Amino acid sequence: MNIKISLEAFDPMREVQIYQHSSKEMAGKFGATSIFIGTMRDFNEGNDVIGMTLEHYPGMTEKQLEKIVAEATSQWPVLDVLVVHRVGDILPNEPIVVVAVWTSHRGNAFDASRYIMEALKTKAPFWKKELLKSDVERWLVKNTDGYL
Amino acid sequence: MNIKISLEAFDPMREVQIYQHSSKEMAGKFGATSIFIGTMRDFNEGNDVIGMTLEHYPGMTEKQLEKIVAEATSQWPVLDVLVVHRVGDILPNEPIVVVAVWTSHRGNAFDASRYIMEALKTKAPFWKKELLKSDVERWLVKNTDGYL
Amino acid sequence: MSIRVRYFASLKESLGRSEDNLEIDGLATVNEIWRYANPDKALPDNCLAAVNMAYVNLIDTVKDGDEVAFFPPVTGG
Amino acid sequence: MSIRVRYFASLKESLGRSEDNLEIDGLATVNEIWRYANPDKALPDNCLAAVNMAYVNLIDTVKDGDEVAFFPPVTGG
Repeated sequence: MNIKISLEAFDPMREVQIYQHSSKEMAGKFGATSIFIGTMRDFNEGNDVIGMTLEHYPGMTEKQLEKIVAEATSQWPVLDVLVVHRVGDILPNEPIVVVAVWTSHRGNAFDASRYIMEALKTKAPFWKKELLKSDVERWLVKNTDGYL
Repeated sequence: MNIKISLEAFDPMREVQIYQHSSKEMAGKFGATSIFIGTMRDFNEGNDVIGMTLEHYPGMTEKQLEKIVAEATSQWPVLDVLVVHRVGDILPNEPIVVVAVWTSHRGNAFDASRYIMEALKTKAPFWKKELLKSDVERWLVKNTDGYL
Repeated sequence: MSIRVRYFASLKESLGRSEDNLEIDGLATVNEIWRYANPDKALPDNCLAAVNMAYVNLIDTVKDGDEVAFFPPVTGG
Repeated sequence: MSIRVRYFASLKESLGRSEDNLEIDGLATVNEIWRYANPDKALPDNCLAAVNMAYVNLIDTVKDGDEVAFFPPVTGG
């Protein structure tokens, strides 16, 4: 399991690949990998967005992410998990988060990765402030429910 | 949308990345990417597996995959889809399939990618023959249900 | 009418051939095409059938020039 | 007891500060910690609270040395 908070732009596929290669025990054992990537869009709620600042609570964020991953691995037979989440100033089209889950069978990979994403969205202390094209800054108020 | 049958080993993350970069219209529009990768394991049903041959029905396979992707895009608001499926002789730890779905919102990415994977498993004409360590060849009889 | 019949995977191996080219008179269902091509062997219960690369039922009829395929349950992905 | 109080995101901006260091006597709930630190301002309805980086209810009590945090609903991912 690996959980990373990244102050810099990162390449989600590269992170997943490097992590997968580094895990010798997984080789030959995983049949399924489910990867979710959240990327910054250039629009939201009808407005053009030109930038975003992601604030977090150092320490608590990692702790909550570890708890979420532990909940997932206790619910589903999971071989490994990688979570990388960006913080700081972000531009449209840059990745915000990647969650990768390796399992033997596909159902568990889908279930666990979705669980981790939903829990991250509702419990991990991150806050987004958007900078609109109109030069207005606005804090996001609430995440939408991803199961609906 | 792109559907590819690959006779050669392929790098799923690279395929996804190249496809994403090639799609100029998507830039800034997708907030969610759900990627599923199926990889060959070195064991199955209690046996050590040292190789696999994947047969398909050229023409029908592509046609069924196109139909499945069209069903997914009519059910969920999807920006783009990439499906790459390997055929021929495969070794453990090599990728068999990648399904990538780009959407604005995450729920649709998860739903559509899972739908495509399940439909692919039950409808796309591919057949696996395993070569066991004991030198026995065995055709897989049935895929498991990935929603269970 | 001319019908091309194709077999895949374990069915192909157990029949020992990958296709038949039939010339038959009048209408025929997919089921009948199997019996023409394999008079001594019942179509295995779980086998699927396609006509011109689309799934069909065994009672569907085929027409001149059709490609009929028989194969076991699919196991891709 | 000594309590470090931290604020995040829009709550931090609206208060104009990111933390308080309180010295108070006796027991206190999370709710009371807020009132000590912000006597003139009600805690916004939807705000969340954590003690030592774990989520808590406003009626939970805090102890000497605890770090209490208040913040709006999270919007990561």
